[in-house]
Parts: sequence; C-alpha cells; structure tokens
Amino acid sequence: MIQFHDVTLRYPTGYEALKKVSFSLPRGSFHFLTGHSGAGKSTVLRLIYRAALPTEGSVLVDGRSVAQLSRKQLPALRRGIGVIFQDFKLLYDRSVYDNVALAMEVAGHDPVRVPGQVRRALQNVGLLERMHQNPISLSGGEQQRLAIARATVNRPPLVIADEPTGNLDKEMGRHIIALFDTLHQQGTTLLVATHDLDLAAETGHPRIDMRDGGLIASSSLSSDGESLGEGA
Amino acid sequence: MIQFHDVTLRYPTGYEALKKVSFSLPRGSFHFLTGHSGAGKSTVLRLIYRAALPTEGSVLVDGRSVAQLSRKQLPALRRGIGVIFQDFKLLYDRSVYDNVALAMEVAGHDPVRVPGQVRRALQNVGLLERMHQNPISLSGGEQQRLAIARATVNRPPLVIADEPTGNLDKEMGRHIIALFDTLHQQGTTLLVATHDLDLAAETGHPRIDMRDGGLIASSSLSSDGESLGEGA
Amino acid sequence: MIPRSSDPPSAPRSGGKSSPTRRDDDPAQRGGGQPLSDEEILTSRNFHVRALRRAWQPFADKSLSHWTTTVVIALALTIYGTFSLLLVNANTALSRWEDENLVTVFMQRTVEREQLVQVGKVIKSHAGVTDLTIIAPKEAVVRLKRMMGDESALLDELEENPLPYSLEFRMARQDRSLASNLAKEIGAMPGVESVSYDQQWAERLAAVIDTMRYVGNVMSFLLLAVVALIVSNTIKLTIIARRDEVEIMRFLGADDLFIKAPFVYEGLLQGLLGAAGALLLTGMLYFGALGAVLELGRAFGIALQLAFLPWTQLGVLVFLGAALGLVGAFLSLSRFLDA
Amino acid sequence: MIPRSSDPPSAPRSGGKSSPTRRDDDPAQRGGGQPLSDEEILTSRNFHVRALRRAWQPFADKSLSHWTTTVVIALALTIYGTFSLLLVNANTALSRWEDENLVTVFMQRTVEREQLVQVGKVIKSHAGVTDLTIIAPKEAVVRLKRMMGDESALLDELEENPLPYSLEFRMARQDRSLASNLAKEIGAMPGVESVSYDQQWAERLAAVIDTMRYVGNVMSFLLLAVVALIVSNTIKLTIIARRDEVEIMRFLGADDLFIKAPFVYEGLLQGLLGAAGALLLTGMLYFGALGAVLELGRAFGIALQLAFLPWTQLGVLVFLGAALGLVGAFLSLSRFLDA
Ligand SMILES: Nc1ncnc2c1ncn2[C@@H]1O[C@H](COP(=O)(O)OP(=O)(O)OP(=O)(O)O)[C@@H](O)[C@H]1O
Ligand SMILES: Nc1ncnc2c1ncn2[C@@H]1O[C@H](COP(=O)(O)OP(=O)(O)OP(=O)(O)O)[C@@H](O)[C@H]1O
Ligand SMILES: [Mg+2]
Ligand SMILES: [Mg+2]
Repeated sequence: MIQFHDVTLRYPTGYEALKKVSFSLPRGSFHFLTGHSGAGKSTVLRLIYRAALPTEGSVLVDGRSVAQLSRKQLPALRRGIGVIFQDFKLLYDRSVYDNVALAMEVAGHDPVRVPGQVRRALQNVGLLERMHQNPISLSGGEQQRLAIARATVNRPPLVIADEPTGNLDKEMGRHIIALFDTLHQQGTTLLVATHDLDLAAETGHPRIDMRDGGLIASSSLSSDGESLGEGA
Repeated sequence: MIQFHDVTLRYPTGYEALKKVSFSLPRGSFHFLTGHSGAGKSTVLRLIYRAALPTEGSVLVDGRSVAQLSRKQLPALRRGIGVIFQDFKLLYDRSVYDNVALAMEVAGHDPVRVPGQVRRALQNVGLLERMHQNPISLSGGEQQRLAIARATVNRPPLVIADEPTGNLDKEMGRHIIALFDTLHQQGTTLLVATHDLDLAAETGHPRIDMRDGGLIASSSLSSDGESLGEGA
Repeated sequence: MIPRSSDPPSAPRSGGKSSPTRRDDDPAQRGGGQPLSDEEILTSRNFHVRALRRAWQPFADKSLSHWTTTVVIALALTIYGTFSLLLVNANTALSRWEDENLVTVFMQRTVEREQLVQVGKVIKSHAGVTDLTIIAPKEAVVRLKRMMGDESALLDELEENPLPYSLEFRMARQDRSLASNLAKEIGAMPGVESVSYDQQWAERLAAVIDTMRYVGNVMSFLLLAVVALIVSNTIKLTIIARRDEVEIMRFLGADDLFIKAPFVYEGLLQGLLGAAGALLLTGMLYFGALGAVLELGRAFGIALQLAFLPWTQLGVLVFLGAALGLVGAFLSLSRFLDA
Repeated sequence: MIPRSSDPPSAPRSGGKSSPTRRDDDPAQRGGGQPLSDEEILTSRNFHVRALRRAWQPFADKSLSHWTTTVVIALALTIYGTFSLLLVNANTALSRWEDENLVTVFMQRTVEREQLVQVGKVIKSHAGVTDLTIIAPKEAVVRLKRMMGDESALLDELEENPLPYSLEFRMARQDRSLASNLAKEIGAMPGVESVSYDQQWAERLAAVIDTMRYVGNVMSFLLLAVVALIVSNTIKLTIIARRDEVEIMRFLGADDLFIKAPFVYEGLLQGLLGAAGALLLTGMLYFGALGAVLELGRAFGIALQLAFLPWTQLGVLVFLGAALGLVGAFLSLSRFLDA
C-alpha cells in the first residue's frame, strides 16, 4: 500500500528532516511510527498525503508515485486517506456534527446517508452527545477524538494518525487503539505516529522507529517480514 | 497564591464542568493537576487567568478575586502569569524569536534587555538554533517547547501549564519538568495540568486529582499540608 | 465510581469496540470502498445549489462588507449610467442640431425681386438642398425681436424696417460637406450681402462631446477597475476568513471547483445585486433630473428634453455588474487560493 | 548515538538544567519581579513609534486592499473636491453677476436732453444707486452689434441710427430689493420707454446653485459614508487577519490601547494618504479643466474663469480624509475587538 524508496526531504531552511528512508507497508497492515520529538514522524505522514514532496527518492501509494499525481488527481488520493492531524485541523465555525459531515460532503456521498454515518462515527469516539456543540467548547482530548471521528467516517482504505492520543488519558488512549484495531480487522491499512512507546508496545503491532530523520530497524518490524532501509 | 472557594462553572450549554471545587495553593508551591480527558483541568486553569468566570464561588489570585478585576486591571493580572496553552496559541506570521519577544514587548520591557532574555529562554527549551524559523516549520513537540519558552521568558511569579508534555517524548518531557523545577527553586509558583500520571508520580510533587469536574483528595496533596475541598 | 458525564457512558468505554461492526448494514461503504470520482461529485445535482447557498450566506448574515461592496458596485454603475445618460442625450441634441443645419443667405437691402429669384434657382440646382424658404423683411424683424428678448423695445423705434430679404435652406446629411463651397459660390452672386451657416457650431459641439466621451470612457474604466479591486477585496476577506476551511477541505480531498465555486457565486451575486441597485438609482436620478431639467428649461425659455437609457445600455449595465463580480472573484481566487 | 541535530545538543539535554541559573546576572528580572504598570508601558517612548510602524506594515507589504482603499478614499475625496470646485466657481459667477445688477433705462427716441437729465437726477436721488452712466445711441449700436454676433451685418444696412439714449446704473447689495419699485417709478416718468434689470436672472441662477449645493451635500455625505464603510472593511480585514494575534496579546496581558493603536494608525494613514491623493487628483483635474474651459469659452466667445479651491476647502479635504480613516477604524474596532 505504501512504499518509501530512499526518501530524503530537505526543507527550504536546509534542514534534512528525512535521510534516505525506505520502508514498505502492505495493504491491511497496522504499524506504529515512533521516535523522539522532531525525529521526522509527521514529515513521513505528510509525504503520504502529499502535503510535502520528497527532495530525493519516491513515495508510492497504491503503487503510484504521489509526486507524479496531477493537480486533478490529488483530491482522489486524499479522499482515499483518512488523516488525523497532530493539530487536529478542526473548523471552529460550525458544529461537531458539521465537522464530520464535511468529510462526507467533500467525498460526494449521497446526502441521505450522511446523518447515520456521522452519528456512528461520533458514537465510536464518545462524542454523540456533543453533536450540536461547537468544537471550541470541547476539551483538548475531546477535540482529538473529533478529529479521529472525521478521519474515519468515510471508512477510507488507509488511515494515518499523527499522535492521536497525545491529549488523552491512558484509558481513553486504549479505547482509541481498540477502535483502530476494529478498523484493521475490517481491512483498513493503518499507520499511527506516536511518541508513547508504552502504548505501542502494549498492542503488539509492528513498530517503525525513527531517530533524527532516519529509521532504526525494530525487532517487531523485521518479524513482520517488512523490508526496511537503513537509517542515515 | 491561588484559592478556589466552592467554584462551580456551568457552560452556556448547561454542562457543569466544575462542581464546588475548593483548594488553595501557597506561593512558591509546585502542583500537578491530573484527571481524565474532559475532567475539567483546562477549565480550572482558565479560571485563574480569567479566560472564564465562575458561575458560583470565587477564585482568588494573590488574595484578589479575579471576577472583580476591572477591564483595566485584567492585563496586569495576566502579565503576572505565564500560561502554556494546550493548543500552544503561537503566532504563525512571525519568527520563533518574535513569538517570544512579543511577550516581553507586551509587558513593556526595556527593548535593550529583550534579545538576551529571549535567547536564554529559547536555549532552555533547545530551540535557539530555530530562532529565525517560522513556528509553522516546527514539529509538534518543538512548538510545544516554544510555547513554554514564551510563558517563562518574563519570569512571571506564577506559571500555569496545560498538558505541556503531550507532544513530547519521555526524555524531552523530563527535561521540561526539570526546567520547571529550576523555576520552582527560584520562587516561581507552578501548576501543571497533565493526563500523564507516570510523569507526575516520578517527580514527587503534590497532585490534585480531578474526576468529572470534582476533586479527589490525593495523598501527596494532604501530606503537603494543603487545604482541599471535597469533590462533588 | 462516579459516572463520567463528559463521556457518554454508552459508547466509548462500553460499546465502543463493538459498534464499528454495525457498519455491516451498509456493505457498499466498507473500509476499502472506492470514493466517488471528481466528475461524479461535481455533476451531482446538489453541487451548485450548495455552492450558491454558501455564497448567499454572508448576505443573509448581513455581512457589512458584502453589502457595502454591493452598494459600491451600485454607486459605480450608477455613475457610469448617469454618464451614459448624459452622453445619450448630448448625442441626441447634437444630431438634432446637425439635422437643423440651417444656411441663411442675407440679401442686400437694395436687392431686386429678379436677383432674389435667381439666387433661389441656383441654390435649388445644388444636390442635397431642401426646405428652401424666402424670409421677407417683416418676418425678419419678428425673429430679431424674439432673439433680442428684453432689448427688443429698441426695434419698436424703427420708423422704417431696416432689414433685407433673406433665404434659408437645409442640406441633406450626406451633402453637408458641400455647404462651405456652396456658401462661397452664393456669397459671390449679385445682390447677396452675406451667407451664414451653423455647421461650424455643430462641429464645435461634436468636438466637445467627443472629448466628454473620451474622458468619460477613461474615467469609467478607472472607476470600474477600482470597483473590481474592491470586490476582489471583499472576496479576499471571505477567503481569509475561510482560509482554514479551504486548507482543511483540500486535505479532505475536495476538488478545486468544489472549493472555488462558492467564491465565484459570491462575486457574481455582489455584481448582480449591485447592477440591480444601479438600475434603480439611475432610474430615480433620471426622474429627479427630468423635473429639474424641464424646470430649468422653462426658466431660461428653452425646450430641453431628457431621454432614458436605451435597452442596450441597460443590458450593458447588468453585464458590467456581473463582469465586475466575476473579475473580482477570479482576481482573489488566483491570488489567494492558487498560491 | 547519532547526534540529534533537531535538538541543539548544547542546551536542553546537557546544559538545560544549569542554564536557568544564569539569570543571576540580571537581578532586576528575577522570578517574582513585578511587571510594569499599564501607564508605564503606554507612555514608553517607543509605544507610538511601534504602533505606527505596525500600521505602516501592510502598506509596505503592498497589501492590495490597503492601497485600494487609499485609492477609493482619494477618488471619493476627489469627487467631493471637484464638486466644491464647481460650487465655488458657480458662486463666484453668481456674485459677480449679482454685483453687476445692472438696471437699464431706455428712453424714447424722441427724448429731449432736459428729460434725460431729469430722469438721471431722480435716479441719483435714490439710496444705493451707483455707477450711473448715459449711453449715447452710437455706443448702443456698437453694443448691439457685439451682442448679435454673426447677424450684426443686418445693422450695417441702417441708414440712420435707430437706437435711443439709455441710462445704466447699479444698486448696492443691501438696497437691491428696492430695484423693482425704483424701476416702476422711473418707468412712469416722461421720456422713459422701458426699464430692464437682470436681478430676476440672478435669482433664478441662485436657485439653481442652491439646488446643486443641496444635492451635492446629500450625495457627498452618502459617498463619504460609503467610503467610511470601505475603510472599516479594510480594517476589519486586518483585524480578522490578526484575530489570533489580538487574542494572544490579550492573554499575554497587553493593554487595550496597545492592541488598538496600530489599527487606529492604520485608518488614519489610509485617510491621510487618500487625502494627499485627492489633492493631487483635484489639482490635475483643475488644470485639465482650466484648459478645456478656456477653450470652450473661446469657442463660444464668452470669457469663462475657473478658480482653484481656497485653502480652507483644501483643509476640509485633509480633515475629511483623516476623519474617514478614524471613523472607519473605530467602526471596525467597536464591532470586532470589543465583542
Ligand atoms: N517547513 C519546515 N521547514 C524547516 N524545518 C521543518 C519544517 N517542517 C518540519 N521541520 C523540521 O523537521 C523536523 C522533523 O519534523 P516532524 O514534524 O516530522 O517531527 P515529528 O517527529 O513529528 O516531531 P513531534 O513529535 O515533535 O511532532 C523537525 O526538527 C522540524 O523542525
Ligand atoms: N465552552 C464550553 N461549552 C460547553 N462545554 C464546555 C466548554 N468548554 C469546556 N466544556 C466541557 O467541559 C468539560 C471540561 O473541559 P476541560 O477543557 O476543562 O477538560 P480537560 O480536563 O482539560 O480535558 P482534556 O484533558 O481533554 O483537555 C469538557 O467535557 C468540555 O466538553
Ligand atoms: Mg509531529
Ligand atoms: Mg484540557
């Protein structure tokens, strides 16, 4: 599903956020992406939904190089990926419900199907009662859960989560991971970036470990049979 | 320094976020405020810097009721409190340096003193080299550290931190707590909200534990000799 | 344990893990189902309705900037309309004056009937001459008196009519350029004192109107350009206010057209509402001015007329409104959405 | 271990815990030092300089909306200025005409010198009469010819001067209302044929100018109100663009004035720049029109004049610009910052 081939990313400041990173995640897999603050986790995720382009190397999603997508093809790529952003990226000028419904509208879903599916997504993260509130009136952790609901409402084949439990207590964090597990069982491919090694360890899913823009081979990863490039 | 007397806060939605919360933190103390997502931690902090007003009860800072401050007195209260916001509240139209310098400008510091003090605050959180970058180009954890630098650059007598390590790996989280410890040793009063019970436990500082808008007495708190109200 | 009211107890802690399986009731939407293509989304029957509703939103919310912009468009188009009104009427006056195109031949006081007839024949023989009339001295005095107004009392004192015979005729439009040659020829005939024709005046007035039209076009162009900028500003305002929304929609996979359509409709709405306002204002100004002009005409004893804009000009006004709105929208879109 | 380039190795991990102690070199700033009071911050020598620089920023950044607004202010004030120019000159013409206020007494052709002198005496005896002149028939013919223009050839045919003597005089401004009584009295005297005076014309023109002034004031007021709205929109744009900044400054403890001053300066700058533009444009229009008016005057044989705006009007223009900017700023501030 996702392949990185010797991907290097140098930001305009000259800073090399990724150094010859290579890995490949098969369809239907569930990986954690771990590393210290500034290791390059968010950068890896941004490359997948093409919020950034690699300086060198190539990123393939579903076998197609994202760098070569035309302006017209990009939206379709993104509609196929559910992204949970580290900074949530919620809209504070509309209700919790409308935030989730927007993802369905954008994807052009049949309007009659929207209410039921939105409600189910909100229920999954425990926000159904908050449906008519404005996200600004949600606590940090509640906003994070709203972001999760929006990313999953369309049931995209690929879900990418950036630090989805940073604002959640342990119990709620486990619940979210369980939700991801359910998606995984239904065939969704998942990649979850987190700095919480304990959380990743608990689940037993393979881990991709990063340090300063490079990968460090991880036991659980190799046991998963994935090809892994060397860190810089 | 901070006193809550039977504070109840009902949001316009009718939701009771705090229920008769009472506690008092003496000058120079260092407390953690813990609790699950949505317990009311951020709400307690907002009451202190008067981003919210209590529905019932009173909040005193330095012996003065914040609810009774006039519009003209409010800025002075806030200049005396360094706040690290859960959502950072950084300015993305100026450099890392300018974000920190703004806090000093607003407080009317002598312009010649600004550069030295800003650099020191940035060095404390490991962002000195990022000084001329825009915060948008910082990773989640780096932004969080920038927020910490801004809150502490004026060396306010009171520092309030809302989930200051949510985006940081363990090592960096410990470093930030150590930085707070140094401030504490120099006489600063600190109140740090977090969902990370391990982090709070490691340090040995007293904990105020919240659940559903009420307090639960905590052993380390009573051992500290603080008066504590009952949770609802 | 105290129930956690902030987390509906039903879902996340207890039912959370099982509820996702409920999606089985909707097999088409399983995790892996392909999303709709761009074409399918954009041709969906609701797309334009939604975009238009979104565009109307700020007007319904009584957004000060949107209504101000609409008023500005209306005022600018009214200025344009008023200007057209002036030009249309000046042109009418000019062509009426040109139609007059009167040539007057003054005979000597001592002229004989023979000579008068001779001159008349020569004039008639020329192409394009119409309405040839002979003005007797009596008639000439009446006219002179009318012309002198208050001071005509002077003429009452004349014991003997001092005025000579004269001849008047007009020239057809296409032969007008011949007037000055003809005037010279007639002027040289026996018994003719002098020839006067007001073609020169018409030419001078035409020059003035041409200048007016030129200045007016330049000014209108500048004015409309400024208004397009104002429209573009208002839409920039909306874009800035919705910057996050646009960015987020991009990340959610929204198509370009899906994002831009509401802004384009917004510009169009402003332009059309502005044009409607301009039609109203120009109409009101017209009726106000009509009264004033007739009044003025009466006061100065001249028969003034004022026609309203022809249909084509009204169409141009509406077209300009729509164009202003669209140009403003595209200016903003290209500057702030494609960067 | 690979060095972590994203975290400068010097500070956080190794030197982090010791560096805070370095603040000892600055004892006045220790954790617990009282922050400055509001007064101290606002009176600080740098405050207004900083606010002004912040206000200039969007202009320096070539913000389209700021320059557009400035151009709009300039255009609106130019329209106002042009209108003032028209009124000022119409008034000058009117008062010159009123100053003329010529009364002409036409004597009968058969008048005797005795009667002429008698009438002159009676006229002189009235209060407010000045510039009494006797016009001989010869002089009258010259004048009549001048008045008839092209058709004056007619008069050359007169064998004998048909015009009578006449008397002209003016009336002082304050006694002007007496003119019609005086005219009646003189008209009844022996040897007097008729009396004409142009006071009526002046009154009609004054009425026209009054209407113009009224319409102009109403239109100018509407125009300026719309421009104030446009300014307020532009500042709203800035406020929205800086909404986060304002909120964050509030949380950092910034004083109201500290937050608002840049926006007020921004409005003021727009207004003053707009006024400067308007002065320039009005000046250019004046010189352009001056040429055209003189040309036109020559073409129609009238001596037209055109004066520029007096200093007071120029001051009003600058004042209006500043006021527009400030009103716009305060409109936006009260709507979007105090909510
Ligand atoms: N636009 C940019 N310009 C320059 N440097 C950038 C830019 N974006 C990111 N970086 C740098 O690249 C590095 C990796 O950033 P990234 O956001 O991928 O880290 P991360 O692993 O997600 O960290 P965190 O856990 O703190 O979110 C960081 O040091 C960051 O400062
Ligand atoms: N403006 C508001 N209107 C209505 N409800 C609100 C508002 N602000 C907060 N709440 C609710 O109050 C409760 C407490 O919120 P608060 O932000 O204090 O939680 P928290 O302890 O900081 O949680 P987290 O760890 O997730 O940040 C939450 O359930 C939240 O939804
Ligand atoms: Mg990150
Ligand atoms: Mg919180």
